[in-house]
Amino acid sequence: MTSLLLALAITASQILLGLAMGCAAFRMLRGPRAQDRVLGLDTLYLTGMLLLLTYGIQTGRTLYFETALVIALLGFVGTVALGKFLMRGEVIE
Amino acid sequence: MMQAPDLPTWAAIIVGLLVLGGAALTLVGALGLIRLPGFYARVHATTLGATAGMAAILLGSMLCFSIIQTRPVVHEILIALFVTLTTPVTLILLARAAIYRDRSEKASRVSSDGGAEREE
Amino acid sequence: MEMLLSLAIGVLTASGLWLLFRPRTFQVILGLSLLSYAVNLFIMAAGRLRSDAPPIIGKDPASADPALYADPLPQALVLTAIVISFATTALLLVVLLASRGLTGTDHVDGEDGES
Amino acid sequence: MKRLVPFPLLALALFAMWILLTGFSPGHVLLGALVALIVSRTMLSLRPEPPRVRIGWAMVRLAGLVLADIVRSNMAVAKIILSNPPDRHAGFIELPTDLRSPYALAVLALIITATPGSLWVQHDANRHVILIHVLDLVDETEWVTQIRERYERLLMEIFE
Amino acid sequence: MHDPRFLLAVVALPFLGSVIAAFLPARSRNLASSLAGVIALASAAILVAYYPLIEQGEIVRYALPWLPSLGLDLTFRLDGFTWLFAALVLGIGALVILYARYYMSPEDPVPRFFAFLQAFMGSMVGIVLSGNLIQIAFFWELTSLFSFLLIGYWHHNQSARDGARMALIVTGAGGVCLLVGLLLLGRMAGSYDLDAVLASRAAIQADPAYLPALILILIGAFTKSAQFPFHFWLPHAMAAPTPVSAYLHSATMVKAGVFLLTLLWPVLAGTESWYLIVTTTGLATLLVGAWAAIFQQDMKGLLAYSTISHLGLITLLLGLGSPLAAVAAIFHTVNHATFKASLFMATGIIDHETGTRDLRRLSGLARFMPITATLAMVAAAAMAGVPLLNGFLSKEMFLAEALESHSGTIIDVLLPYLATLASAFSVFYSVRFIHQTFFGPPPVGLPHQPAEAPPWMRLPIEILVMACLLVGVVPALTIGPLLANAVASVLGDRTPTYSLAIWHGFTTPLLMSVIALVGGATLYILFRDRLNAVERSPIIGRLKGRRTFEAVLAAIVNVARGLHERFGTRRLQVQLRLIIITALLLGAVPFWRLGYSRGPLHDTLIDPVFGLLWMLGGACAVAAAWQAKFHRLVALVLVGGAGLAVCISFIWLSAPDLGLTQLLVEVVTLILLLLSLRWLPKRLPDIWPEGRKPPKVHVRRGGDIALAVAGGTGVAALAYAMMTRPPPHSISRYFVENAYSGGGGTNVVNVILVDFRGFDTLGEITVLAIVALTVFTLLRRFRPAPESIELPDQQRRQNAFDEASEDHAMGDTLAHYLLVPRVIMQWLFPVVLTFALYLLMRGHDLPGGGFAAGIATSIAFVLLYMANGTRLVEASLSVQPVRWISAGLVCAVATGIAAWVFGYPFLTSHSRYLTLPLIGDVPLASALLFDIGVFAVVVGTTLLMLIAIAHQSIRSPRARKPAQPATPEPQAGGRA
Amino acid sequence: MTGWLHHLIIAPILLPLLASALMLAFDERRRVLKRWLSLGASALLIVNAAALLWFTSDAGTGAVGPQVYLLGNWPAPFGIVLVVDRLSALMLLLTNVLGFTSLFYALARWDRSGPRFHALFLLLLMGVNGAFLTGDIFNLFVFFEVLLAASYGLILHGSGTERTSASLHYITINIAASLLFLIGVALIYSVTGTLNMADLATRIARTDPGDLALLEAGAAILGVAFLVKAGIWPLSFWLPRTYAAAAPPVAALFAIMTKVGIYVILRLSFLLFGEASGDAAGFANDGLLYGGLATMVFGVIGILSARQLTRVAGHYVLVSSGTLLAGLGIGGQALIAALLFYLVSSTLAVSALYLIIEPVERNADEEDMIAGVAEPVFDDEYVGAIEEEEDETGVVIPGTIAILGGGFIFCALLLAGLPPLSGFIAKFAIIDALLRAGSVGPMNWTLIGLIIVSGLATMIVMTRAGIDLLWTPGEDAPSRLSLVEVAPIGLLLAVCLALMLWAGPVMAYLEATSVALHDPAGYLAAVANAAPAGGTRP
Ligand code: NA
Ligand code: NA
Repeated sequence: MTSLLLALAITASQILLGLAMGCAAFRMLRGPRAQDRVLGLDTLYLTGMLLLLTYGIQTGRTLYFETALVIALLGFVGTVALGKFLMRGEVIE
Repeated sequence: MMQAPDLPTWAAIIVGLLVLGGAALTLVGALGLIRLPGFYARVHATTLGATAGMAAILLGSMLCFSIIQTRPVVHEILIALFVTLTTPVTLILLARAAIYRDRSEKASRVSSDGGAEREE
Repeated sequence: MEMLLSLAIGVLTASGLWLLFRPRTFQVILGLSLLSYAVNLFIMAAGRLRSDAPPIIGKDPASADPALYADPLPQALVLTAIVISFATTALLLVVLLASRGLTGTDHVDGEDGES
Repeated sequence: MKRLVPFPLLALALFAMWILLTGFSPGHVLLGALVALIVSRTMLSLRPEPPRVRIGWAMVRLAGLVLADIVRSNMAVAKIILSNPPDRHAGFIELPTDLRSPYALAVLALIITATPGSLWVQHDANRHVILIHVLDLVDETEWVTQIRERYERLLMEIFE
Repeated sequence: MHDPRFLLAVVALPFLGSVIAAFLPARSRNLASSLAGVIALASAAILVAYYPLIEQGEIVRYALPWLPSLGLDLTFRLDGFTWLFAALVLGIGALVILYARYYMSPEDPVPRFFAFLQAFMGSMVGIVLSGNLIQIAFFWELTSLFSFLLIGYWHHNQSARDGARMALIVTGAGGVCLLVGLLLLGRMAGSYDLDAVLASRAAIQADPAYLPALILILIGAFTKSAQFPFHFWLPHAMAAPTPVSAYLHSATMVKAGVFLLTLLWPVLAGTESWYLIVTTTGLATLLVGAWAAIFQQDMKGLLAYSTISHLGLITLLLGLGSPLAAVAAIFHTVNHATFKASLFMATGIIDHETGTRDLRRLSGLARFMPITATLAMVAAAAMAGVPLLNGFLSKEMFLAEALESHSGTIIDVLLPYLATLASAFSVFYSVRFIHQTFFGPPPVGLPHQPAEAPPWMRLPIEILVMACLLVGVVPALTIGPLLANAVASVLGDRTPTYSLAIWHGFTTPLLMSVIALVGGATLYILFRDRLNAVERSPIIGRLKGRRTFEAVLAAIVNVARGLHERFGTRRLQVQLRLIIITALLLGAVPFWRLGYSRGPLHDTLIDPVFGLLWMLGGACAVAAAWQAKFHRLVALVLVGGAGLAVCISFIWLSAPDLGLTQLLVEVVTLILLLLSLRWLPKRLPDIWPEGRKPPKVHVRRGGDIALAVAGGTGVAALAYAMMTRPPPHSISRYFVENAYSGGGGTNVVNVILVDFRGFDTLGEITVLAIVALTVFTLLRRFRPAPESIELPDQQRRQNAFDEASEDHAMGDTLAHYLLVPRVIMQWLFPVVLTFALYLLMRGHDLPGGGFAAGIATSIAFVLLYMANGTRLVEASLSVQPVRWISAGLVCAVATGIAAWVFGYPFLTSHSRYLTLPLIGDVPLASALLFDIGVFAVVVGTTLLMLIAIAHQSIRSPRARKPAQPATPEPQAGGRA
Repeated sequence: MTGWLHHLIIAPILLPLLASALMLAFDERRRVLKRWLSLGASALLIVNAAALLWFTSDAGTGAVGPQVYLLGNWPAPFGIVLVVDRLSALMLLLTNVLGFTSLFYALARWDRSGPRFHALFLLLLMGVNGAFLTGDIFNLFVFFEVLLAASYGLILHGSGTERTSASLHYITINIAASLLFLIGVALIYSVTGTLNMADLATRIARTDPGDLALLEAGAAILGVAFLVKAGIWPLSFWLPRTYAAAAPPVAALFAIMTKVGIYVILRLSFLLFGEASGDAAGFANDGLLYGGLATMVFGVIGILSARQLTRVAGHYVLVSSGTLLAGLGIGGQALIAALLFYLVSSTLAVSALYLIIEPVERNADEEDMIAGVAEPVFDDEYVGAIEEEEDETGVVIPGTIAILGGGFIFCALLLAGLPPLSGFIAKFAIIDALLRAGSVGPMNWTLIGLIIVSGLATMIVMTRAGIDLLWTPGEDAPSRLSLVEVAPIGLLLAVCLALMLWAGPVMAYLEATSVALHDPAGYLAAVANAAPAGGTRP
């Protein structure tokens, strides 16, 4: 019973996170300006990471932790590059 | 896919609430991405998921795995740390770029008799 | 799930193909990226869908039961494919840049015709 | 010791990270120490500005303050998003600062940005002014004094 | 001589001589010519030594195994006929060599000439002595080749080049037809061996493939023997030095065709198709050649057309199919060789001594060169068929045969008249040849003062003319036995009785001869003055053979170019569409034949999150496709969205390793693409105003959409069909079962990558290394497009702002921008490195591994580069990516090779646990070492590529300097 | 092959890999060292390939038949295996002869026109050797990628606009083909559950009829990937252009590249879809036949319309591929043997041609040499030498031109299938086999006709080109020609001459190869019975 409750809670939160990703994707698709889209992508990554964490809880496995960690530690590099490109016109000067 | 680890009831409730709460907060932040007008307002919205939302889910995860593995599992701290360290970097870089582009766009609007500017 | 994943592969393929047929080199590169996503998922599909059965076994012999795990072989193949497609994409990109520098256009044929 | 471990805090952090990642075992303590030592030395060649950090209560107080602020502003911003009040008006504020250490500035930036509702945009090193964007700007001076009072003082204590 | 092995020497000696001559110094003409002469005589001597055997009717055979499984042995075969022919080839060859020694200019680098001449001689003897059909074709093509070289010997002359080319193309093409014909013939006979073929007349003539084979063989023979309508190449071959003409157009080359027809006469002749084709062709050639010869102004041209005519005569005789005609053909072949060779040589002397061969300019030479004149007159008389000369005898035989009835067709009726007419023509041009050259007033305005040729140069002519005379006067004593041998070996038991007497009484043939002689002479007297004004032959002058030849070639090329345009393309898009269409069609064929069906398994329940994920993933992909043209950055971001969906899908589908790796690759790829974006042209708005695209564009885009949708649907259908089928009994079961026990790792995917299929990984890192090297190489010479050399717009504005505002120094905007991020990014560098090491270490047991670790490491470096800029980073850090690559590859290979020491194959892994005090069991797997190699290669390659691209930004200011305006492209080593 | 000799099987892959990895450790200043290293490795590769050929032929003592190398000591269907049999040994020898000659030639100057030439060159050899050796379809993909990656690098070697543009097409097309390759492999794996070729052969025979369509679709899509490499029409427009753009020694080595595609089709079609598989095989054969004929036609058209010799060579590559594919489509033991002879001969010929084109053109006056046979030369009937003042004294041909001319003529003869080099035997053997079939069908006749037409077209164009380039008097003194350039051409032609002289033994080897291809039992048994070293794994 508790297991089912927890399962429901996790599934519900996954759907919430999925919707959050949808919102981020909406911003990516909609723009209107490049920085909005980049912000959308950054949010998408972050939310995706949270989704992976809930998946880890759901399955009871720590296997997915490193993937989440990769997003946390390195996911921002892409956004940084995009931001720098917008600001300076090139990524590495 | 409906499954979940077997946890004691109290833990299950706490974990469930934490995760659900975190997800809800994140969704609110993401909604801000849709609802809030203007880029500078939207930037703030993201922080919800990156702070409290994430924290709640990480706490849930820590609790869950600590119980499953019957030992303290705290490596989620790393995620919190990294996200806290990195999110500002991206936001700072983006916000500054946005300001620059606002300015230059304004400047070119004035100079080029209002010709429609393309996005990039 | 099977239908969903098939559709996903199909959408990625179609988008990738459309870009592959475009005349600008950058479009072609993005098309190839999308296509390689599709192909990687396709290879995964060749091992059939398994959720929550990552092929990480335990150290005791009993855990080495193939029925418990998703097929690991397609995963290994996809890893190899990811690496190779990363490499070739990078190369194509640089050739694109060089071609653009030499011909002055980013048209795939090195001459600006109609798109 | 200084020559062997030029960045002791970093080495410690890396070691802690290793242990967090791998779990505690004698082998990993040894390996983690080794990794932390070697990797932390790579910073030598980058020649960063030498960090000066005073470890003490100030750090704990700062952490507590920040955590509380984050929780509070989370609620505030969530409310704004859900209700989207029409009278809300956002804006930039300029904040003169006495902080000079880049590390202190970085931590301030982290704090301001991590707190929903405020965003560090840039620091003008010539004028020593920080540009901040605020989501719900009611009173500019209040913001300025709050940040200076709550964070800047503690940061000065820790870093300078 | 009884040893058949020396037959090989007969063929081989000339080739040997050819090789030697090729290496002689350019000026050694005495040595080259004497060597060639000696060799020709030596070959001839061996031949003579076989005569006793031949006289007894024996066939000398010598076979060397060559390609036994295809029934092709190197077989040499000598019988009466081939003996006679080979003797002719070698004998006249020796005389031509002697003649050429004096004919060729002292400045001429003759060793090359003699090399070609001897090789040609060898090839010709090779044809004659071949005992195998394929071998005949082999030497046949060689004669085409060497005649090409001989005709083109004076290749600085346009006419020589063109003549040579035409000869080669016509005879070479014929040769290919001949090869197929002979192959068919061999198939009908069941063997390529000549004796076997000659013995299967009945089988061959009954075979349905007889006619195609016959036609193909005849094409070969007719092109070689310059039969109408292929005759046009021969006159152009007169651009060759005269000794070559004397040789090629008397005893060899053109005779190869009639030789082959004679050789195969026993099996091919006697059918209606043979009769019709060969007789008609021969007759036409006989008349056309004779007619054209009359109107030539060039002595060699006259002789060339005369050769055509005589070859037509021989062909006609062979076509008649009667044994007696065959005898006449063989006899005339020999006779023609002797008088034609001497006439060519005489012409050569005249040309040599006077500097011209123009009949209109020559006159009265008899008084300047009486001996040559006499010799030429005798030879020309033989050509005209004057009694007491050899030409008369064979022509009488021909006329006699012309009177016979062979087929009951109109040809039988017409033949006597046409034969007489042709003979009259022959007399006509012979008389003209002699009269205009040697008689009349002394010549005026010749390039040289005519004089008698040196005696050694005349000697070959004297010998040949002597032969004409002797055969003409005492045929039975001279040619008689030789001819008898030849006839017997060709005709076998069908050998007819014939008489070589000079006088057969007053017969119809004699009457025809007389009519021809008188008529020909009369015609000359009537028309001699008008002939000199003729530019080209009347009637047949309109049959512009060579012009047709060139026109046909030109038409072929033009058609080919048209077709090439039509059926080929240089455009990439078209090629890609074709590949996809082909794959779609071929992939659909099995389903079209066998039907498409999903498998028996039910769909598993859809996870709503997965559904949401792919709604947005799919939307990102489609939107990226839509945006890529005008909004590159947007498309890039959108592709990133789709990529994230893929990563999460991997996790959902139980592939944590893939999720991890794909994420890392996503980051690096994004940076790579961003790095390149700076060098792409600014996007210009669509060239067509919105909604005004020409319909063609709409159609093409519609087609592309249709094709893309079809491809997507096809792949989706395949994927669905796969996934709904129960999995087969896969080899991967073994991997799961043995990953830990045999491979020492619990992450099965990683054990597959570094152990079970470590070889794949070795190849994969090699690919990485190659690509990195290529990228690096390419970028060393990278030249950005002119408009990209400028700093990006943003930087220019920011610099301008820095310059303008008082409280800003140059670069402050950037410094302020990066102040905080730089601190954080810098200190994250060691953190990411640590994380990478962690990934590397745990890969064997848990998701991670060398590749992921390597990518993570390079991302760490990229972080530094972004934060600090290239100059600053490289001032402090020295990364040598190529060394990393090298070390990594060596490490991986060495790990694999280490297994050899223990007697195991490459890449055999070894894993065990080392128990250390305090620490406990430490896993030591050779696979880890291998993975470290992978790690090093990945770090090296990724860094090399990223840094190489990033460096362009520093390099371009150098290119920006005004000192270097648009420099021409530095194409070192290119074909410039 | 036992003991240490056994490792000879993997040496064609490891040797170039190690040599190039070591070379990377040295920078560009150590050119001499690199040259010796690569030349030495390349020479060793020939010796190695010859040894493998010896061991797999009847000539080898003891170990007759396919030899198997179990990588990682894992038993056959599970680990990756290398298999060397007659066919792969032959291809290896051919590859490495081309490798050696091209490399030698490159020493004249080409290896200096860009960095890392030797490493890339050896890695290309590694890729090709691996493709010929591997007995695993995914490993085949990996080696395809290795050879493709190296070929990308080599085409770009020397840089320049044309090379860059051509390689952009080449790379894109090959990436697309590689994606198809992966789809094909995935489909085959999804049905059979294996990647080992021999194991596939046995499993395909037991395939559930319901899965057959999927399997065949996989094979068909895989086939498209190979056909792109083999250069079938209409998937091969990139080929002549790419080869023409490449530096001569690179193009000379590329002569083997289409043959890799052909080899794989040959190998897999006989192994997986031999006589037993009925309809599907027939369908595929028809496809190969018609595709091959179309390719030949296109190649001939291309040869006739070429304006540069490199284009002639490129289209000749297509003709050669087309001949092989069409021949494969018709099939038959004798024909396959003949085709293999043709494969060897035409590959050597094309390679030699690519090497000789550059020095020949270097001596020509104009850049765009072949005026084309289109322009008529004669205006009218023969007028003889009367009206033109012609110089009837031969000119001394400079040694350079003489050597080039000789080499050029030999190349032309080889390509046109004329004696005295191996091209003639090849043509003879193919036509002989086509005619020897029980009933000679119209397709046999078409193929014969096209073989003849292609030979003629080659002869016509090469004659014109040779005359224009070598015989037409030029004003400039001929440029220098180094021994380094001449020797490899001579070596290639000598090999062709040797093929002619020893056609008997060569053909015997090829016939045995063909027999073994038609009855793959030996191959299957060798793979199935290959035992790991030391009984069980350590
Ligand atoms: Na982040
Ligand atoms: Na904030």
